[in-house]
Amino acid sequence: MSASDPLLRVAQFALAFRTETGLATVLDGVDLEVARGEILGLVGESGCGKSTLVRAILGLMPAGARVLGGRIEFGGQNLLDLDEAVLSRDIRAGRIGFIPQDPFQSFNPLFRVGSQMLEIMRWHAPPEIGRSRSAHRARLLELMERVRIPAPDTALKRFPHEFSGGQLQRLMIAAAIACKPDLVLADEPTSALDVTTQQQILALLEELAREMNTAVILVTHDLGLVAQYCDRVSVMYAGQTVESFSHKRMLEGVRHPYTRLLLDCHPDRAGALRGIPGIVPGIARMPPGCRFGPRCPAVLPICSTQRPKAEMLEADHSVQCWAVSGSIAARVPADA
Amino acid sequence: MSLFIVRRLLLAIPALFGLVLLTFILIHAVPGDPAAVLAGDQATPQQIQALREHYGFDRPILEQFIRYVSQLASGSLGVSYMTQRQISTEIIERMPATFELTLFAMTLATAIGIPLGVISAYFHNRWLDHVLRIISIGGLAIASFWLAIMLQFTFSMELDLLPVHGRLSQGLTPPPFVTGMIVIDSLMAGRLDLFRDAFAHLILPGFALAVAPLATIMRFTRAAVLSTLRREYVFYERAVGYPRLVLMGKYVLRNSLVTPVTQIGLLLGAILGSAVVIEAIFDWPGLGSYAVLSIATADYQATLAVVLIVGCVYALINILVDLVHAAVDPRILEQL
Amino acid sequence: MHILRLFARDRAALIGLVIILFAILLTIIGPFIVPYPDDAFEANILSRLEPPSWDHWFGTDDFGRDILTRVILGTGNALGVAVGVAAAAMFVGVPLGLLAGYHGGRFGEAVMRVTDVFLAVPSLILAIALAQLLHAGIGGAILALSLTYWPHFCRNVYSETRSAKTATFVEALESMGAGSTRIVFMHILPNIASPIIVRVTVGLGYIIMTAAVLGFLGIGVPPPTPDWGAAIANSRQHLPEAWWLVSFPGLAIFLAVLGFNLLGDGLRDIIDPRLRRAR
Amino acid sequence: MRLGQVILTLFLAGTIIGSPARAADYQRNEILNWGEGAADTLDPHTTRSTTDVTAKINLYDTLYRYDGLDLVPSIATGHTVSDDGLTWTFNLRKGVKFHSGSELTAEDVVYSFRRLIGMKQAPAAPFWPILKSENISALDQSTVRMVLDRPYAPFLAAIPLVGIVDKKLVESHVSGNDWAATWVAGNDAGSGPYRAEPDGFRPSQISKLTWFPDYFLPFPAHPIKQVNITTIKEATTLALALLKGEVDATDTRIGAESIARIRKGENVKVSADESMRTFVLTMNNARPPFDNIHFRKAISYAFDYDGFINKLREGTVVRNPGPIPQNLWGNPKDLVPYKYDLTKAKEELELARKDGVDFSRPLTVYGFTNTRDTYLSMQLLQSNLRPLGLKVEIKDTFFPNLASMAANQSTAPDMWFHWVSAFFIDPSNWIGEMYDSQFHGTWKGSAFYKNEKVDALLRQAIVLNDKEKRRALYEEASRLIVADAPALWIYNAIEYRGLNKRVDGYKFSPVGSGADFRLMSLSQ
Repeated sequence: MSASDPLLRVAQFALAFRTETGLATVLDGVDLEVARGEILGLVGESGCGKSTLVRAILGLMPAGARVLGGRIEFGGQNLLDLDEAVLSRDIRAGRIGFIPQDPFQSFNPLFRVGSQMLEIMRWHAPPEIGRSRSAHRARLLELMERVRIPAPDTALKRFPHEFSGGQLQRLMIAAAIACKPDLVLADEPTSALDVTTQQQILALLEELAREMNTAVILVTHDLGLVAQYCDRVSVMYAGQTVESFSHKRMLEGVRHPYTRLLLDCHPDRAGALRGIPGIVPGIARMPPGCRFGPRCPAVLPICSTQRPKAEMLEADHSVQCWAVSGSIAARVPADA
Repeated sequence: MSLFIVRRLLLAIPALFGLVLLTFILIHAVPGDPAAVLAGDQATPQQIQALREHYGFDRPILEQFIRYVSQLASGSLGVSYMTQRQISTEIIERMPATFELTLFAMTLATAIGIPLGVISAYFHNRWLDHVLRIISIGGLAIASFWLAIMLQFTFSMELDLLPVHGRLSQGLTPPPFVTGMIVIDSLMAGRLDLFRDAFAHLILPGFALAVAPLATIMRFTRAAVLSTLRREYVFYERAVGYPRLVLMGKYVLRNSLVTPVTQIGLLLGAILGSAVVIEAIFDWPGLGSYAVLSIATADYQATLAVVLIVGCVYALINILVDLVHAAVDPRILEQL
Repeated sequence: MHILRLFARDRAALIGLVIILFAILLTIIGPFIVPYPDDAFEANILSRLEPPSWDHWFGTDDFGRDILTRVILGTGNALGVAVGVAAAAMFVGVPLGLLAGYHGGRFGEAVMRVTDVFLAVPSLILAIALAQLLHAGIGGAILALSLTYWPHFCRNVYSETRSAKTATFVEALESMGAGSTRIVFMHILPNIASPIIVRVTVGLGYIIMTAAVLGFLGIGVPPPTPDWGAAIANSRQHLPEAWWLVSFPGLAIFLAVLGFNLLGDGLRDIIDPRLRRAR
Repeated sequence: MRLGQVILTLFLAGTIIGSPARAADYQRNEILNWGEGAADTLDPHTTRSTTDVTAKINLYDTLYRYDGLDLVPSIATGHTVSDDGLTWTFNLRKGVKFHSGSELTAEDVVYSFRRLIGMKQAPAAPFWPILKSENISALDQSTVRMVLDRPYAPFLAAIPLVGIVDKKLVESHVSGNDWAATWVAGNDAGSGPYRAEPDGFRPSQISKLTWFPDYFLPFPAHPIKQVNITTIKEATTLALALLKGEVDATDTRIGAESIARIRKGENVKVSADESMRTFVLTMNNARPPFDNIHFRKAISYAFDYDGFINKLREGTVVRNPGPIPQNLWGNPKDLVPYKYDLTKAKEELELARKDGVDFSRPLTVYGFTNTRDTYLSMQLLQSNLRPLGLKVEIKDTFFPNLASMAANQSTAPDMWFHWVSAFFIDPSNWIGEMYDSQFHGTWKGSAFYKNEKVDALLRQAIVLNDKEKRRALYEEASRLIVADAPALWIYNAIEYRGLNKRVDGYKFSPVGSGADFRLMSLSQ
């Protein structure tokens, strides 16, 4: 694999759910790339399909979901070709780690945290860590030290309800990287935590990822957080990636009206953007043309009839917007 | 925890007292007593009256009740009018038979019902689930006494595969009394021949008794597993690649156990009632047939004793259910 | 309408409903359509124990009576007992549960302890004792079963009332000074009607089953009134030979209980959305 | 797991009991498996059921015993009775040993009779009204005297009811004035041909007996050395157990269907012996409309006796014409039973109507819960009375209730079906206790029949010791009673017992149903 090959490449991925009235498209032509060791922010309001995408990468689509097209390439392999058993055995935890949204709900309340984490390692620990339980334990203790869990030895024997949310999410980070995956999917890892804890957790995640050269997809609706920790950002709206750009373009270079609006306002905890009027359309009532059109401050007549195409503005910047493409198009003849 | 048990035991006493009072009143609500039977076919009215006075049947009901309760308080269940023996002796002789039968039936119901419930939930809305649901709803509608007769008819009378009645074949001496349950005692005595024989006797009545609880356990397990499967932590466990069998058989199962365990507790109470009929059909010398016998012979003290014992067992089962809940769920354990 | 549509899609519940409607129909028109209407009472000892034939589809019993006739006539009896018991149990259990749940406190505690006592009695043993004390007769069986069944209603209504009581509309009514009786019966009761309906439906199947057990033990409805449980009990004497005696009454019990269970399940799924997706 | 320990401890705490000593193992042809059902109690002084009697006659001895219908000396060698019929002196056999090893003496006999009367239970019934404890005495080691309050003809016939217990052994278990009832109920204090195995007895479940080789009467060449008595309640199951060889004998109430099944089986046989167990529909003569003789006769003619006996009971019982079993003396040989005759029934009903009897109300008939014969007969009666325009309601309850109800004139049923069994063989057991008006207030007297002439005849018969004179009196009373139709006498039972062909020496007795194991042996 050459260096230019991304670790994960999602191309024109489309997914539909079966509903009472037929198939409803939830992801529609999603494009995404993550390079090794890169931290990618995946941003958008609630209901934009970020979590669905993360689940799709893990192969955990809900019952009734159907892939309409596209590819999810990971390490040169199309994950969509793999069946559940293979995904579970070879991909999850071992190569793609996962940090869930709500650590309170995601630890099994009836089992000691240690045994739950050891269970992951038992099935997915890479050979260099070793096969034995004691090796796994040693690795866990080391990681718990790293994520700053006090008295890791006794902590392993405690039950989830005996920890605070921040501690649980640290444990989740430890669990996610325990098997040295190439990629970690963090699905809004801080939305259940209070603000001060959020920062600590994300800082910790970044620190460990950089150290271990692990790529991360950080799903969030908070562009502010992305600005701090991410190398690149992809913005999703209503099941489509509308803009992708690198960190350095964040402040001045974003072009899509939605991204701009995201930058202008701060999300509240529920994830609804106070600054943008209207809501994300439901999957059953997608507007034709540009999906953001009805809420867009810069809407053009064409937006309501035709879907905009992705345009590469720079090597590290692509966008889907008639307003942007239109301005390019207007510029082209002049340049020609 | 021992404090909890003691407290629960103490709380059971008023309820048991109420139970005795209730039964006592009901039994004495109508005139009629065993004196006419005890005195025999040839007795003169004077002799019947003398016997009535001897037993105190002519005393006011309140006086009889006080006498009965003080007798209970002194630790005696009284003497059976019909056999003249200590009722406690008779109950100790018969209780193991009922325990053997009901425990076997419940073990059967649990051992089959829980896995089937899990399977049904796992294959939710697929054909296997539908088949299992039809079986379970049908199992609930079959009258156990009818099933018992049909089983007896088919397997004992027509096919001659299994014994028709009783706990042990004619001519076999039961093993030394340890628990009173022949299947267990015979194993403890190392008598495999007796074990095989006793077990063969247990199959038909046990199965007839097990069908309804089996169906109930299956339904509740299925519902519980389905609701567990929707939990975040199950998604997490899948996302970190727990193998399917480990996930279902260890984690999901344990999280789904609270509901079936509660049901098992309730069913143990109910099954003692069904045992009345099954014991009658298979000549099983247990508490159920003792209850019927005592009612048919107006042996009131014996009837009261059975009701009291069953009430105690019921109370103990309830405590046991709470303890099992605590064993399953550490959060409950903390509250004990 | 939404509920009806949901219901119509639930094939199992529909089957249950059809079975029950069929049973009700048989209860009403049964006496007019049975092949041998006199067979409820008349012994024809010359034609006893005949196997199923064109004349007697289900065969005849040990009195020479047509089993099909008696199974059909037994339907009304089974439904009658079930409805009677359910009505009596509700008559006691629902108001008690409502009041205990609404007022709570010592009174509620006391009521719950009493139901504990009743629930701790093995219901079948209590029913046997009562039925024999009250002597035979449909009234005795109904009373015995009602006495063992009302606590289930009481329990259910109690917990439903407890949760309904916290609803805002109740607080609003209280602040408006509405009388507690009025609140309980005019406002809370309609709100908890759905779980009660489910409970009754499932309960009817359970009562039919228990009544059949009483009949089997010989303490249900007195002969010659057709009774499924009693018919099975009397068939045992003739068992290895006359299989038809035991089979058909047993199937009748099975169908009736199945009908109520299916319907109850369906209703529960529709009424209780928490469980709907669990189907 | 801890939970398992808790459960185990619970069981152990409740149920630790020493294991019984193993009896010597016997050969297959020395072990009899008796399927009649285990006794409720081993106490010979509380005997009620035939299963109790089986225990009593094998574990205990009596002064006299029944050999078929004949009374023969057993522990007693003979007796004398004073001319006034009050003083009875019994001479005892010497050298009879209890199972405990001590010798049976007059003291034991006296104690046994006193215990019987003191406990006031079923077998005391014939003695309780006529014999006081203080009037029983030992004249010496081997002579016992009893002085009755008034003459009582069936006295000797009732003597086999009383088992003789080991006084010393029983007294050692007495607490208070309980007569050691609890201990004797489950243990053996007898001198009979068989001993009860310690812990081998569970009331109405199982009982295990082993032979007593020192018994004073001989055993056959190949005696039965062990008897396992088991209880199988359902007739079908019992018949099946016999056919499979699990038991060697059934009880005698297995029903026509099972008898037919056994008759077809191999290696099994059926013994049929007419018993003295009559089946009766008693009417409450004190309550209208049953106080009218024509009404009672109408019912007597309306019941299909033949259909019941030959169809429903498949000929396994015989018609009994009057109050006394037709195979016992005192029943007139020429007594004509009522027949099923609807014309006559309608005539009698017409006569009753002319007498102004109102029979519009529904009549109630009672039977025993779960008892097949009463269940069949009640439905037949209901069906039979319908053509007469009489409506019958069927009810049932268990025996204790019905016995209490029937004892009281106001609560006694209109009609009820019941049996009258033999506890000792004397006509007074049937006719005397059922139709002598001094027995009103007992369930047997529930016809509440009162005929002064009958009363006089019966009271005369009870005090006479001359059997021929008594026979004449009972025959005359029988005719009078039948003419008054206070009840429907339906059948006298034939006791059918399924037996394995290997059982030899089975001999039926109306008292105790023939389970005299000492007389039997096994051919294989």
